[in-house]
Amino acid sequence: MNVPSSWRVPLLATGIAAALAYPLLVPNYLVTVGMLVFFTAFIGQSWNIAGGFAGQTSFGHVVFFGTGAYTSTILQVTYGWNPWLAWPVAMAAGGAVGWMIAVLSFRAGLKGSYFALITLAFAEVFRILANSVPFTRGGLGMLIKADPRPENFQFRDPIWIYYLAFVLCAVSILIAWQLTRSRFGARLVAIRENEDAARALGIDVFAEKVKVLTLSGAMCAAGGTFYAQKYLYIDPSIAFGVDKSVEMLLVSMVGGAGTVFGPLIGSVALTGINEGTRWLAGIVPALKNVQPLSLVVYGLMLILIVARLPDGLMGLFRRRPKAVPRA
Amino acid sequence: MPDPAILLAGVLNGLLAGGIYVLVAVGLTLIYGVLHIINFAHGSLLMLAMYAVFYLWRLLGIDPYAALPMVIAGSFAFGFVLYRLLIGRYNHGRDENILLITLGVSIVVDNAALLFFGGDTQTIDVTYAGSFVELGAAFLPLPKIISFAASLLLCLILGLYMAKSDTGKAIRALARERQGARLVGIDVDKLFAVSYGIGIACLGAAACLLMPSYYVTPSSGHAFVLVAFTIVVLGGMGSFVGAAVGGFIIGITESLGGLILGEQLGQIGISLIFILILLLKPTGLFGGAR
Amino acid sequence: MLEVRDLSKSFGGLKAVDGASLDVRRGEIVGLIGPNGAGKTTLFAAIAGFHRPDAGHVAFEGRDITGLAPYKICAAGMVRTFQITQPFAAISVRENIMIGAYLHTGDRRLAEREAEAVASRVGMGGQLDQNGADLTVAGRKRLELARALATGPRLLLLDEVMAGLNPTEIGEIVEVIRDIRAAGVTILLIEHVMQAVTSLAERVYVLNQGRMIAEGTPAEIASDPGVIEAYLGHGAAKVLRA
Amino acid sequence: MTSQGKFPVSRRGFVAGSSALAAGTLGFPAVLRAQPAAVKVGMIHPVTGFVAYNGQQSRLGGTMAVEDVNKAGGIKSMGGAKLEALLGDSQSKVEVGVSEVEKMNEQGVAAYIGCYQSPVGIAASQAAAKYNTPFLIDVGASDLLVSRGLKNVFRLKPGFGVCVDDGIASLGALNKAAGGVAKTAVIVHESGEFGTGTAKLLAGKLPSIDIQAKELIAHDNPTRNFDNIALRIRSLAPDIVMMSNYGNEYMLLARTLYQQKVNVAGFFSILGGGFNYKFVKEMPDVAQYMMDVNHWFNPRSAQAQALKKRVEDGGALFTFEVYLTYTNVMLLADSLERAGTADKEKLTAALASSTFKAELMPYGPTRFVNGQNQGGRPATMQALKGDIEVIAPAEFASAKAVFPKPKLN
Repeated sequence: MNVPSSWRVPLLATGIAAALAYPLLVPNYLVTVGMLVFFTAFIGQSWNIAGGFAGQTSFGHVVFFGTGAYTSTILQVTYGWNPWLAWPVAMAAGGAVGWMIAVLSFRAGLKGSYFALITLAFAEVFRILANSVPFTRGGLGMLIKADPRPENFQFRDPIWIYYLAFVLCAVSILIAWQLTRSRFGARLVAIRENEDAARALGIDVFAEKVKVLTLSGAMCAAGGTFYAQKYLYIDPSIAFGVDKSVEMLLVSMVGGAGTVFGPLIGSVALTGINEGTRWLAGIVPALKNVQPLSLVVYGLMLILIVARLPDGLMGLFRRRPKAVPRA
Repeated sequence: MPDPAILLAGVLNGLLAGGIYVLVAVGLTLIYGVLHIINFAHGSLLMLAMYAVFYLWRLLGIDPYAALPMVIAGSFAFGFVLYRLLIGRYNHGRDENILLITLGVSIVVDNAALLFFGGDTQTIDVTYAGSFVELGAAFLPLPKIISFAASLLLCLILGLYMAKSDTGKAIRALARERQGARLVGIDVDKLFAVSYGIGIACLGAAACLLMPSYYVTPSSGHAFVLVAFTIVVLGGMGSFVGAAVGGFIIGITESLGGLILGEQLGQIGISLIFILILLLKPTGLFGGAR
Repeated sequence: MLEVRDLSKSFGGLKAVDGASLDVRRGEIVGLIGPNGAGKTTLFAAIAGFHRPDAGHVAFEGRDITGLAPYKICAAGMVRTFQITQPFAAISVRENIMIGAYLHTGDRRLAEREAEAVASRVGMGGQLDQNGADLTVAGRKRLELARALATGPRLLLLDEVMAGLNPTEIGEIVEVIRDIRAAGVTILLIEHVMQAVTSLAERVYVLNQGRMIAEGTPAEIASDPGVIEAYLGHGAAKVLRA
Repeated sequence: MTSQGKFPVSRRGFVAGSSALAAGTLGFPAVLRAQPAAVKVGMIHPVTGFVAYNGQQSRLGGTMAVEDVNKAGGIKSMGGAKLEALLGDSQSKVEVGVSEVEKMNEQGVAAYIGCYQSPVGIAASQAAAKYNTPFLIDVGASDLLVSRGLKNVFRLKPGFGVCVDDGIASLGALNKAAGGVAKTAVIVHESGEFGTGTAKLLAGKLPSIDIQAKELIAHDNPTRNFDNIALRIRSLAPDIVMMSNYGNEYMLLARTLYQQKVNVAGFFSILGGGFNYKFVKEMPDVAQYMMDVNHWFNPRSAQAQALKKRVEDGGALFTFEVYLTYTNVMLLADSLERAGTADKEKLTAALASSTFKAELMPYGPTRFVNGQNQGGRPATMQALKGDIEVIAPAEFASAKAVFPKPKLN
């Protein structure tokens, strides 16, 4: 960031303080919106680590999300596990799926849109399987019994789930920040920028890519469990639908792919635009019955951001090199 | 395992379904081959063309097949202008920005359609919709036979155009060697717009051929997108012949997969083919070197 | 130090390298020259692990490295640069070089210090904060060199580091290469232009149409009729002698 | 501001202080009129996205009902308090549906009505439960909705369990009257929660009326092409085809079966999503003799016929979403009337003890058990000559069924 370094600590401290104080100051609805912002930023960051930092753009990240959601839910509902205990298992499952997809596709040498499309196909296979196999209860979906006790990963007051989302988001930002200053992260950037050069400089490109997708998969799966616990119901199209994949990619890209705060800023902006336009549609009498208009505006805002800020919203804060012309 | 007569009929059904897939996929593969972008607005623009066909029929009484030239021309113009005014102008030379713009276009188009056309299902009821040709165990509906033949013909015309015409040759040169094309003085940006326009024109054709046997709602275009991607990958991204052959292979796979595995699980066949092709031969059946 | 024996590599029926052999001894600067399309870069790529050779062997410091992955070869102490420079465009020169330095250390500060030291060795000390994308051709060539150097190689494979540079820039980079050798790094360099090599290399190999056609001191090579023909066309040697 | 359970006082103070501020900045104007405060009703429907049409139909019915209640003088026991509809769009997304619940809670809704899709309804009503706010499920087939022990959830319409039972009963009666011509069936259903659940129940209960389910065929949403399913059905040669799916697939399947000359004694759908006036008018040949067990209005009710006319005069279709949501608003108004207050606890109690007469519907008296109305029942309809006739239950029937249907030539 181009922010002077002496400002960084106070700026960050103010941001954290504001985020912590926010739910105490606003009504529950806005607490929920804040929770959604952090949650979306979190799963966005999981995408960003693979898609933004390492340049492995995926269109099917929801495959990890759904794996996480189903793993913890099945463990909890079918086998009576405590959801907190099921959470790490869900992450491991997401990581394992990430590892599997990475090994298969990177061994085959898939890059760019080829990789993007294969992730999309994996997500689709998982969705159809979740619809067809008995242990997910197919299309009937899985309901988690409401039992709002903290030890049960359910909270009566939305403030706690807000703070949990905040912590998840903060951890994901720390991970991303660590990437900007570690060997692993530097290698990922090298791979994104130029795989051949990276290889020549002693980087085991395959291994690093497998690592990052495993990490990203585990993170995203953590988001899946969080989602299932918050909403207490999942079905194949919620858990493996293409919507979530797009959302993750969107917040990262709009915010600024490959930047530490990109997903958070993108999530604030997009959630803000979505809630704002819906709220407008709710109060302006002339718009009352034209809800689709709010989504039209949402789409237009998206195009506008891209048109004005080619580097994403983070482009407002820093200078990035001019794009290398597409060869 | 169903008996052979049924399987044969399934193959025929698959072929007919494939005809439409081919058109959708040819548009996608052209846009990918030339612009190297994945057009996220594909489904939405198909839907828009389907509404055009519907309203031409509803308001002016124009038969969907008679509307072919009109809708193709209109779709081309729409795609051309969309590229010129939006996609080409604001991508700042980055593929990921094109992706976001086409995503934005898709959201806008879907919801504008909902706003203006309403959300209910619209169908065209043409007199020949119920006609069919009986072939063994298969009852082949006339509209699907027509769409199959017309789609083959249109692909052939497009293939000839790409092979023989100056514009077609320039586009193919552009697809192969972008810098080179720029150097020899080809107006690259205009050709991008033309390519995008042709890609969308294919959707216009698909819309005309689809409407007599399908329906339109503001979200109905998306049903054809994933399958079109599969075909494009199967045939080799950027390959016309690949898209044509791939369309039929996928049509038949889907059909037989549905018959043998059940409709729901049969859909897995498409995704599995997709994955296997990417893993084993990412250039597709007809793709050149990446 | 490096032994290449009867190495062959073909692409779809076209033999790019055909039974080529060469040796590099410790402390040498060896040139590999040849006309356009002779197969120099393919040979390089095969040595460095980017292409698996169809036949033949490559040994580095007595160890067979044929078909080993590039990153392993790099870790073993041999690193290549690219003829078409491949800077990491979106990150700074410092970060570019650090990627190389990270081969031997996971510590960021150490890698940073190492990168800065290497940068000043190749004369880029003042460009550390520039982005890879913003460099001139000469800057990119230096960056290629610096990054490779930062991995701490014992053998450096340089692919046309002088191509596209003006005479002053060539003079500068020749100095840099000499310094590198003086610091104990052995160098094998590809050049298309013979003159550039003659001032640097002790020995030169000539590759033509995938085959090694000559080997010797620059002076010997310059007068070799086969080499002249390869460069200037059939019968050229006779004409020149006349 | 009804804050929930145990919570540090300090925050409650914060919230109380800030909610006025929030109301100001967010533009939720506090209603300060001479007349009694309006009772806010949150209506959450998917008015964008894949099922936008259905959501919009629900919204239409709901807003019409609010108008009607207000025109008739509002809630009289509350001094003529008017109803005020807050309109929410779930965008077919669970998160957005829940977010709407929270938002409307800030705005002080007395009750919610929604959500069309069961998954959204499940999560949204769960969120409303935190505030003990009554949640009326107008449309939403899943029985999970009313099997969670939530005190605030009420569903007036029957779940698919009842629909299947009634469907089986009326099919059994028809078949018996026709001398048992139907012995086998094929069930085609969408692969989601609703279709799968319905099909499983059907398959289990068909043997009780001496019909065997030969096969269950699931299909995705959307399905591009039903040719193969038609082919499969023809090769299985069942006596009847049963279906459970959403509007577009229902219509496409029906049309394909017609085009492919699938010759059976009857098409019988349970909650057939596309069985509506538009379908039978635009495709009379396809629709002819098709039967459906579904939510339907009471054709003998003058009020229903008047509403039908009003809706159709407005250029819309009188689909079940319209009158189900309409009726739910009426149920709510009735309960408010009896409770005499919008207090959530009392309103919930009034709903739970409701004996509301659903004037528009062919229902018995309302009686909620665990939130599910026991008096709710579907009707069995048949498309006859471009119109829809109720053929069962007998006391609401408008025509006599044609079964088996005449063979195609």
